[in-house]
Amino acid sequence: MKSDLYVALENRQIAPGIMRLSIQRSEATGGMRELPEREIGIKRKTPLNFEAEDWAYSPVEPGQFFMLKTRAVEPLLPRPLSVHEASGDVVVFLYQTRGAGTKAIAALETGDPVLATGPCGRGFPVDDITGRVALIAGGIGIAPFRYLARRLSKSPSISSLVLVAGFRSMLFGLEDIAPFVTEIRVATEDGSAGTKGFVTDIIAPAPFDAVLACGPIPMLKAVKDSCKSAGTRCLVSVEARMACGIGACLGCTINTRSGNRRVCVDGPVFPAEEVLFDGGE
Amino acid sequence: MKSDLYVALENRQIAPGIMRLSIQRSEATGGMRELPEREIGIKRKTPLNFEAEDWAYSPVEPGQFFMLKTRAVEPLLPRPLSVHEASGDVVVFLYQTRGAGTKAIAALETGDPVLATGPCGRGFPVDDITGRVALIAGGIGIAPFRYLARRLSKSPSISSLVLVAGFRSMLFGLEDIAPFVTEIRVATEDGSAGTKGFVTDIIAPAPFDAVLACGPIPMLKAVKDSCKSAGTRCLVSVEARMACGIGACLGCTINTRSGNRRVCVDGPVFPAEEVLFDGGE
Amino acid sequence: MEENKTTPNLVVDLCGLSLKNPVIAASGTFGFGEEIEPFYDPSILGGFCTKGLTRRPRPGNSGIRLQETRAGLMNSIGLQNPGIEAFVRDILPRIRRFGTAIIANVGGETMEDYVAACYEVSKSSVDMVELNISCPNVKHGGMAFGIDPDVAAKVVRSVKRSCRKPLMVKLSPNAPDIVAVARACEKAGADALSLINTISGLAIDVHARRPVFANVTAGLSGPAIKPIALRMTRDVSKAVSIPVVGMGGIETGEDAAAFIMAGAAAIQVGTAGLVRPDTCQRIIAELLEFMSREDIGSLSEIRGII
Amino acid sequence: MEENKTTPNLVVDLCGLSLKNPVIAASGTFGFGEEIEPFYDPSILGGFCTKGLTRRPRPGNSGIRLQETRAGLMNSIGLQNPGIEAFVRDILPRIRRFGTAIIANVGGETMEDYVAACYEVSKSSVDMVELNISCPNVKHGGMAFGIDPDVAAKVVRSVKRSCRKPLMVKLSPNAPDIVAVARACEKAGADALSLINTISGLAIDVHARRPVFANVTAGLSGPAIKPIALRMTRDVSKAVSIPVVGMGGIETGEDAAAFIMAGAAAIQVGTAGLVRPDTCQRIIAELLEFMSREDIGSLSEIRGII
Ligand SMILES: Cc1cc2nc3c(=O)[nH]c(=O)nc-3n(C[C@H](O)[C@H](O)[C@H](O)COP(=O)(O)OP(=O)(O)OC[C@H]3O[C@@H](n4cnc5c(N)ncnc54)[C@H](O)[C@@H]3O)c2cc1C
Ligand SMILES: Cc1cc2nc3c(=O)[nH]c(=O)nc-3n(C[C@H](O)[C@H](O)[C@H](O)COP(=O)(O)OP(=O)(O)OC[C@H]3O[C@@H](n4cnc5c(N)ncnc54)[C@H](O)[C@@H]3O)c2cc1C
Ligand SMILES: Cc1cc2nc3c(=O)[nH]c(=O)nc-3n(C[C@H](O)[C@H](O)[C@H](O)COP(=O)(O)O)c2cc1C
Ligand SMILES: Cc1cc2nc3c(=O)[nH]c(=O)nc-3n(C[C@H](O)[C@H](O)[C@H](O)COP(=O)(O)O)c2cc1C
Ligand code: FES
Ligand code: FES
Repeated sequence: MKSDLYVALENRQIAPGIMRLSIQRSEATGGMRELPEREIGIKRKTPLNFEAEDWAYSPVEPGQFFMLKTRAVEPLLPRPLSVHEASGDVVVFLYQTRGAGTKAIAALETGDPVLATGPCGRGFPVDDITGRVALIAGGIGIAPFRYLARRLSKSPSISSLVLVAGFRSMLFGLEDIAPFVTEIRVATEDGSAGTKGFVTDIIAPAPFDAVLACGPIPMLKAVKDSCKSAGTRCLVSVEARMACGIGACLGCTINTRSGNRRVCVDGPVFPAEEVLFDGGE
Repeated sequence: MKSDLYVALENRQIAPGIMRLSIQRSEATGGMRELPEREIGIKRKTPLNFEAEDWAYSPVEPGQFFMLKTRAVEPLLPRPLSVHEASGDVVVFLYQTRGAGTKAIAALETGDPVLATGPCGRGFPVDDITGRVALIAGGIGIAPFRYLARRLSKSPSISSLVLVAGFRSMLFGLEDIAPFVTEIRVATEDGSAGTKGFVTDIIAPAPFDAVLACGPIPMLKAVKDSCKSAGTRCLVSVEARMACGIGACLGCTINTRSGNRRVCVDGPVFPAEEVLFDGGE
Repeated sequence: MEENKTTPNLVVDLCGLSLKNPVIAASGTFGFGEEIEPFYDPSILGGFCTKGLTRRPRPGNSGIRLQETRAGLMNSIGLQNPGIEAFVRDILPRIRRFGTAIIANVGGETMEDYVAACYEVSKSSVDMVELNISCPNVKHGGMAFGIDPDVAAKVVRSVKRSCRKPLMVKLSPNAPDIVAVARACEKAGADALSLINTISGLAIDVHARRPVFANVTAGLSGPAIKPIALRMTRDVSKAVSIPVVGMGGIETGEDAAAFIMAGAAAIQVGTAGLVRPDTCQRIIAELLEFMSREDIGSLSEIRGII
Repeated sequence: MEENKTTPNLVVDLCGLSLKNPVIAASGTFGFGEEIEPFYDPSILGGFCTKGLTRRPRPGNSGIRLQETRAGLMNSIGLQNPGIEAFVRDILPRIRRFGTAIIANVGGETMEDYVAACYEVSKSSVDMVELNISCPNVKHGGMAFGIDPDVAAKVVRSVKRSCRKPLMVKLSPNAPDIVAVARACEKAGADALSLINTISGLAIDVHARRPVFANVTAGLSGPAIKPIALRMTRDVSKAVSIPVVGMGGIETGEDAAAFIMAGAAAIQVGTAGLVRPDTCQRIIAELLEFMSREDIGSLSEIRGII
């Protein structure tokens, strides 16, 4: 985990309100500490070839995240974004523009500097996941699943990998994951694509050895419950408001069976049965 | 005076720390009230032909200014910049990057929206200036003199127009004014160009019917004093910290013979003998 | 969605004075209202407060008067104004035509000043008097009256005796106990309260190694103080039964809604109006839009719910 | 220009404790110091304050704990901590190696809590105790002790009797009269004072129509409050003769210099360190650079000059 200056390579809208940002940590910026006032002279687009290698600077676990801060003075705090891809000296994020922080990130242009701290937290324990695996994504919760699916697809102990993705209406991010999974199932709330309904309508956990989920709390809760009934192992990636992202402020705690845990260092990925949604059970 | 959305046409460094910004008020933006989140779709560069006409929207007096605010949330307040040129639907500013506000302005790129309120204040009374005229500029105080010189050069009642410009070291802005004046005299503090010393070393007010000055307070004070001794009419453009720029907050007052005056509406141009530098005399 | 919603009702009754809407331009940031005319018709406002008026003309403070801070503005204007007499004689007749409530903000240095000034201005056609016992930028008087509940009560009681218009008392966030001052003012006869005035702060020019302001301290306003202002607005609203006008850092229609939810009858907009002249106009539009979107028919549905 | 300037001297004596420099990481924003190790060597710091410790472990507050505001951060952590015993047994041995002053920040709900907790932690190898009588996020206790000068004096006197390390008392900006509390703490035996803790504020979620925080109010910190913190630091420094440690919104070396000019012996950095992990490191470098540029040989040349 480091805090360093990166350069925005590409920041592109891929669906309404959904953007993909690639940032590069290079020799030219690795040593810099301050956000320069105007752009850094790096405009080359590194060809994004993710098949080849892992991130060059330290091992990255799928589900880990970076804290990103742009030159904008407001908002004050950096924002956590999950690693969508990481390869060579490039990290890619898939994000939804919601409030002030993600809007500032959405305004990044090629060559703009970005301060990034990471990789933060604990991700999915790739080496420890085996057999028939289902990935369940709700909305922008699909962000970490591209890198997760790529890493899992290389694991000899995985026998099948199903992506189950739910959206309000518009689909996104699926084509990036398709090469690495054996099956994709889709649900939309308005029925405009796939099955009309929620992800939980199109997957039963019983046939799987592990279910890995990322999405809004009500979805995680439903997935947890159905995995419990089915006796299927379930890991969830949880969101919380963060200030520091490194475990120093205790702003991001959630209630778990073993007491308060910091999402930013003890998570964001937790065994589902550990997490006490709604503060208790 | 209006508050409207403009588009940055060009924002270029013309000397170290000195920038020139042109903004355009066009049909496409004239009706908009809000700063959009991303750039407006106007990238055309209007050819800047200032010989032809005046500003299209209302008469602009040389020495008047606009309050400029970019999309940046910080700093909170807009910044006053004098009209360097105004013609057609374009206004041009010449400015020095000092603190947070001018840095935010310096970061504007072609197509970026700018909120501008103006033209504000009272400028130089062009129709009321006659005979042999000297323009005295200290540093970035040269900004309003391009438009002033162009306007004065058209006046039949002006017999000669001398520009006297002082700089710390680097010269700037002179070539834009040259076509409109009969003579240019330069002083630099380090002697790197023109006479080594201050503007007051290279001009004696006596031969002039009017002296128009813009620059730092100590210079204005010296010019005022020498004009007084010589009995030459003297007008000065004064700077003050501003919040509103429209006369509502009383933040920009200076002490004058007729009591407190607001620089933003009663000035920035005042008869020199009116202004009580140092609060009293 | 249902489309035949009626336009939300923004009308506010402020102790007998009916305002078109709850958006009032704050004292000291709106001149005497004339400066806004190039930008919008002032008649759209719920009302506006004049620059602080005193019995005699005041030149205000010398030296630097403004300093920007992160998300805030510090000011040390020092109640520069032409005095009540000139206001009533020269200015009021010109601004009466605006067709919006005119609230005369009154400052003072002594008890007698306050009483005389309020009496004088209340005889004119102003709609309301806002008693500023909270200006941190005047040496003798001003804020001193707003710090101690007993002193505040005394000045309010004295003023109230001869004031011919509804009296709104503007409270200081620098009071040790703003709620106690609020209660004392209510008991002493205040018709309404407004808060907060600026918070006392310090700015240092580290290069010059001296305070930025000649008075050393100055008053902090703007978005930076909004959470504090909102907390105090709620505390005071819960403690009194007269209307409370909230302010401090309001920039948007949703900010205005938050103050109303915290108990404010109406709100004032200061610093944000300096940033952009058309701010109050925008806030009114945003508040309407917020209410329509959230299906709120009138302000009383959300007032004081927090 | 002269080139053979010596490096400015940043060493600070804080009631007998010698700090390498005046930059201390503030309580609650620096964990127990271990979180910073990936970013820089904590030994560069003047010192750091631990997360607020209490006699018994506390889970802290439930619900939302953070809310950003303009240039500020509101928090309602509620003194989540493992308790003094676990701190001394499990954590302190690990962090002792950092080679910088460790200041144990201690909270409590009752007088007995404070006394026992301070005694307990002061027997360990910590360098100093910071008595937090100013936490606005705990229902019973905490801030209540920092509001009234007499109550503050009583807790300080009691704690002081058995506390074996220098005692720094952390003051609340929510006290009606922070100077009176400061004087009372000095008289009661405090070795140093630190200020300010967070300012009580309110945030409302207007869409949900409820307060953001379960406790309704929460503590505001960050650049937004800097002018207020600076004013209070000066007021308190002028009123007492024990060292004062200033904080509130410090982001840069020049901010640190401003607090020192306002009278602070040393400064603490909270929120800005959350924004970027390397903030304290940068502030030390900037302070050195500022002093070199302005030809200031040691902090005593500028301390309290405002
Ligand atoms: C570990 C982690 C990984 C994340 N990965 C991604 C990702 O890959 N892609 C992506 O689009 N988003 C991701 N998020 C969420 C992203 O950080 C939030 O969108 C962001 O914090 C909200 O910031 P904002 O500036 O857009 O909105 P704000 O203006 O801060 O807030 C907008 C709204 O979002 C709510 N909110 C604020 N912070 C959070 C939060 N942390 N979680 C949930 N709601 C919040 C607020 O209540 C508010 O109503 C992640 C969050 C976490 C904790
Ligand atoms: C009527 C008017 C016309 C102006 N025209 C021009 C112009 O054409 N070109 C140009 O480059 N500048 C012009 N200025 C000055 C310009 O507005 C200042 O550079 C600017 O206000 C400082 O803002 P900043 O954001 O760069 O610095 P800030 O961060 O605000 O401050 C940097 C430093 O400048 C000082 N300062 C702040 N405001 C002012 C001010 N209004 N005047 C003087 N010092 C100030 C502060 O004390 C601070 O030390 C004009 C000012 C006025 C009042
Ligand atoms: C430049 C300026 C001048 C002010 N003058 C006065 C005044 O004369 N009388 C008064 O009661 N309040 C005065 N105020 C305080 C405001 O009316 C308001 O209470 C305060 O600024 C908080 O609101 P805001 O954050 O929206 O600005 C002044 C504020 C500013 C910024
Ligand atoms: C998340 C957070 C947690 C805090 N926890 C504590 C605490 O446990 N004890 C304490 O004395 N102060 C605590 N504080 C207050 C800070 O130490 C500091 O007094 C305050 O934030 C002002 O400084 P700043 O503006 O630099 O953050 C906390 C502040 C924050 C932001
Ligand atoms: S965000 Fe600070 S501890 Fe997790
Ligand atoms: S800047 Fe507000 S009155 Fe001049």
